[in-house]
Amino acid sequence: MMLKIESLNAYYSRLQALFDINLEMNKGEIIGVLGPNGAGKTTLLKSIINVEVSKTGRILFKDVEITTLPTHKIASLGIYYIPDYGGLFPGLTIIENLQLAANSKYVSIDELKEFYPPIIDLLNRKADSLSGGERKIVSIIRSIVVKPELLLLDEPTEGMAPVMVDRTIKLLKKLNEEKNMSILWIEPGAKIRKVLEIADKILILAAGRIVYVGESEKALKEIDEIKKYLFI
Amino acid sequence: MNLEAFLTQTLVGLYTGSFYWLLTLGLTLIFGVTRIVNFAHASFFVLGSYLMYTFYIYTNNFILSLSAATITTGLIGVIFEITLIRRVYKIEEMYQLLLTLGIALTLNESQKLIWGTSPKYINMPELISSGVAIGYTNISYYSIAVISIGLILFIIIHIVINKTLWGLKIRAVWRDNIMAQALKINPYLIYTTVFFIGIALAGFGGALMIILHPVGPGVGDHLIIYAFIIVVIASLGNITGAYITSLLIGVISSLATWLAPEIDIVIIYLITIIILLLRPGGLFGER
Amino acid sequence: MREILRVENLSKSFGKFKAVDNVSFNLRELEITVLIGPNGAGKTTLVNLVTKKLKPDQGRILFMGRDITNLNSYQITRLGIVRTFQIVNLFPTLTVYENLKVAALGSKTDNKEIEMIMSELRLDKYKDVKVMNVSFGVQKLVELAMALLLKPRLLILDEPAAGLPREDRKNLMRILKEIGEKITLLIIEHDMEFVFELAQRIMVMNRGKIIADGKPDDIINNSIVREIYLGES
Amino acid sequence: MNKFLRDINIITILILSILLGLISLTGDRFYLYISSLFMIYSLYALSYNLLYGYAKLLSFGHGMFFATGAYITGLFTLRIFKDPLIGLLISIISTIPFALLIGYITLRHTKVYFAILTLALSMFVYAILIKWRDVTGGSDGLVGIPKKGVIVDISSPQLNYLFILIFFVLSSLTLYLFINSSRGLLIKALVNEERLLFTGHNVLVIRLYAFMISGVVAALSGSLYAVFMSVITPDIAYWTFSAEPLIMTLLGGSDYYLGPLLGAAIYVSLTTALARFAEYWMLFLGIAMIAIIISFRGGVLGALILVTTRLKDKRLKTSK
Repeated sequence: MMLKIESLNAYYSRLQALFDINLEMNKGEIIGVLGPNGAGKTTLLKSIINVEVSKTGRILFKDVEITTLPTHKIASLGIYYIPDYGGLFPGLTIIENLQLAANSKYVSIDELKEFYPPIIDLLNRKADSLSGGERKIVSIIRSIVVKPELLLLDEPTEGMAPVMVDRTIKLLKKLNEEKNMSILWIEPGAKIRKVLEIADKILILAAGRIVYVGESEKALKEIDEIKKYLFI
Repeated sequence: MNLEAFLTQTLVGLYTGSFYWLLTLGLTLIFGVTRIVNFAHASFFVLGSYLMYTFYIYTNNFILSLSAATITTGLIGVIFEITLIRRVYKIEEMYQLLLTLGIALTLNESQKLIWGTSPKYINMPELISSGVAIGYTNISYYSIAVISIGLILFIIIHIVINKTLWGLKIRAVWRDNIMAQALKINPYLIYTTVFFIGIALAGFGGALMIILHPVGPGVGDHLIIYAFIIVVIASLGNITGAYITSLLIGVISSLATWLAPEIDIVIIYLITIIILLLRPGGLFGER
Repeated sequence: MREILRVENLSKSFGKFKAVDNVSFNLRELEITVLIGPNGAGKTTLVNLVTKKLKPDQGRILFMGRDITNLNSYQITRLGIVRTFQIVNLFPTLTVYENLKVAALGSKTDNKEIEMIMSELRLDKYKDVKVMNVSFGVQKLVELAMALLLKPRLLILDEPAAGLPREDRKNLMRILKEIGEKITLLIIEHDMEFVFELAQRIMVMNRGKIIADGKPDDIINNSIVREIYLGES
Repeated sequence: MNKFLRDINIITILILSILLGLISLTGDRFYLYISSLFMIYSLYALSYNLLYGYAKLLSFGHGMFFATGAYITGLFTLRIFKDPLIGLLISIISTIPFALLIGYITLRHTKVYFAILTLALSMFVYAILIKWRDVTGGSDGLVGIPKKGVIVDISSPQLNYLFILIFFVLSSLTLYLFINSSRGLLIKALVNEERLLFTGHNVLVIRLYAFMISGVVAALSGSLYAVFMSVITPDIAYWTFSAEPLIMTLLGGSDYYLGPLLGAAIYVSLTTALARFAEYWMLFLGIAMIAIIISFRGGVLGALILVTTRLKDKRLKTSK
């Protein structure tokens, strides 16, 4: 069991954003979480890494309870969170961003090159000089250096050109297979078909509740019904 | 107007400025990383002076007392960080400022109780007598040393911040605390070390200063104002700015005392106000 | 229908990222326009530019023929462009009544109207309760009441239904329809049900540009929109 | 609840004034002295809390208004026209443009920058008071500020006391009514400046307004102080003196109108009670401040109210 969430309720200040969420994720799985805005997708990730939200319930990572651990401890256990803005440090160069991830001044680029050749030209550029899409991809590439077992992605393909989207999705599959990272992956409802290309399982959030869970094949058959949940 | 006097005053200004720098460097580092404006910083500076005084009385060894004073001050700073300041990182900055003000009052007053109200100084003629003569006046090697130390520190800090991994972590926390944690960096460790360094530097400055200037009650109250003026003009959190502005204010004030003694401090405040009217973000403001 | 707002070549970038990219459009009086689009498409930024929460890099904004590009938020509000916010944005330490009073003072409205609106929106029983102590739904209503007390000619609502349970959404929709007969509405919304129920005109934004603009039926059949929204191509 | 509180505030002020009035009858110099100080500091602290508690502006330079108030009264009565009352009115009037100027300079900045800028400006005033000897008397300050004037004569301690009492009652009530007026409401609304902007209000003007009122009341307390002491020194412009109303406010509780009053009461009574330990005094304040910020930001009054409500709840529960 990679990740286990038991009856999670999460709150932003006075507003409850998640209601009684239960989730089980096996090693090596890719789970897509879809839903309209304000459904609580991001809140789900933030509750896992324990930032900005107050919550009740239990969260276990590899059978270790991490519900109330400080974020950096959770990260050290092997969870890497990528926020919707990519999470590269502005003002720092890409290589510096990678050094931070490696916790060392020396980072071997060869492997990164293999996953994403263009990285070479970006190394010495400041993170904030990259386009939104580039930033997100580089942040995903950074995970190769971080070496997590579980990857938490917040809308990684949002605002990307279609070509980039496909590239990113291939990249995620590659990370999953070759770096055996399990991936909990958030996208807006519109991306459902893209998500289904590689996800083992999808899960629909609406108004803070899980309204649908299903294996991808099953989901593909029921896609029209699912779209109702997504208000589209 | 005569050149010699001008040069002398400028040099005097430079070493006064270097003391300001030792004060504002820590203030800047701490603000940059923790977002806390440490009202008590000058009190730690003065604490450094007093400790130097006491250690010197017992050991009679300059270097030993200097290092002891520096480290002790830093450690006391850490104690305050862990026990008190750590509790207010996440709340309104108003309260952070108020807490450090409370700490400042506490420190200043306990210093009065421990070391009394009469000014204390260390008399080391051998250190300050020898020097280079500029015309009639004599600039001691000691004050020149102070200036050089300031410069060296400036360079070292830059290397540490921009070239080392640890400096990289500091910048990371500085920029995006949450992402830093997502990359396994423990921010509290960074905070505490930065507090130690920042406050140790203040203590170091204080310890150096007591050789040249007697230290007594009120010195802290006065210094914190200068420190604040400098960091605000330099734009809070900007290290290079803090260094340049410290020297600038040092020189300006010493020239002012020479040319217009009757209105010297008035000039400093006037300049501050004008600068902040023209450049609300300070001279070296990024955004 | 008379034109009430005209936006010409409005742009805003954050660093390299073009949040709003040379956008032009106009709003017609008493037409309910809904602005949709995926996250980060620039909808809220666009509203922030029009209401001067952000300063545009370039472009012109005209309100009822008058150039308001260089006015402050409070001046724009006084002219009659009123907005609500995505996350509830009120005076937490003040009572519901006091919150409304502040709005009333902003538009020189007298206290009678405060009472009226409070009873219309069934806020009376919370009159003297501090806003931070009332439910999220009520807070949303207070937002709306304040907006109305500001005597808007153009009312901009940023995700009014976000976070509201179904039944409240229905209630809100009813209220908005009534308002729409007296006041021009521009609404940012994601809940498609909500959108198609309410909209007389839909503008679709993506990557900082308006990529479609028209009657709801045209929009639903627009291929680009289907791709962006339904992931079909 | 709100109404009730409002009443209780006014009632408290009135009762307090009567008690203070009674004290004057005793004619006991000591009591007259400390209660005069209490009233002066109360006004000083009340004016401060208008900024801190209501307008959410943390100023470290409030002493500059207290000082200008005192010095203008002093200079005017010594140099131009020998009368405390006129001197007082003059200082109030001339503080208005001064406060507006300072406000204009500082209020574009917020939070820490505002705090530091007010600090610098008050030190600027201090520097002038020190340096401009032939006018301000430098560090010796002004001596022999007259109580006996052409129009009013308050040279007797009792009269001087009543003089202060009258201004205390009037201004503490007026300030309270002001805070509960619609202008006051806008000042309270500064808790959320962005929203205020989007309800068609010019935030800067509202801040300026609060700043001016607060400055004027501080000046009033300052000039009362000048007349009462008849000696003033530049210390009242030094930033540490600006910290005192802040401490009083925190002590009493900044969330309540009467908080600063309570704070001033505690402050004055402690300073006199602990006069023997004068040297420990600021130390005690420092520690108190730390304790308040760390443990209870509501101050003493906040604590009292919390306790009473707790008790009420208990009673309700038991009655059920």
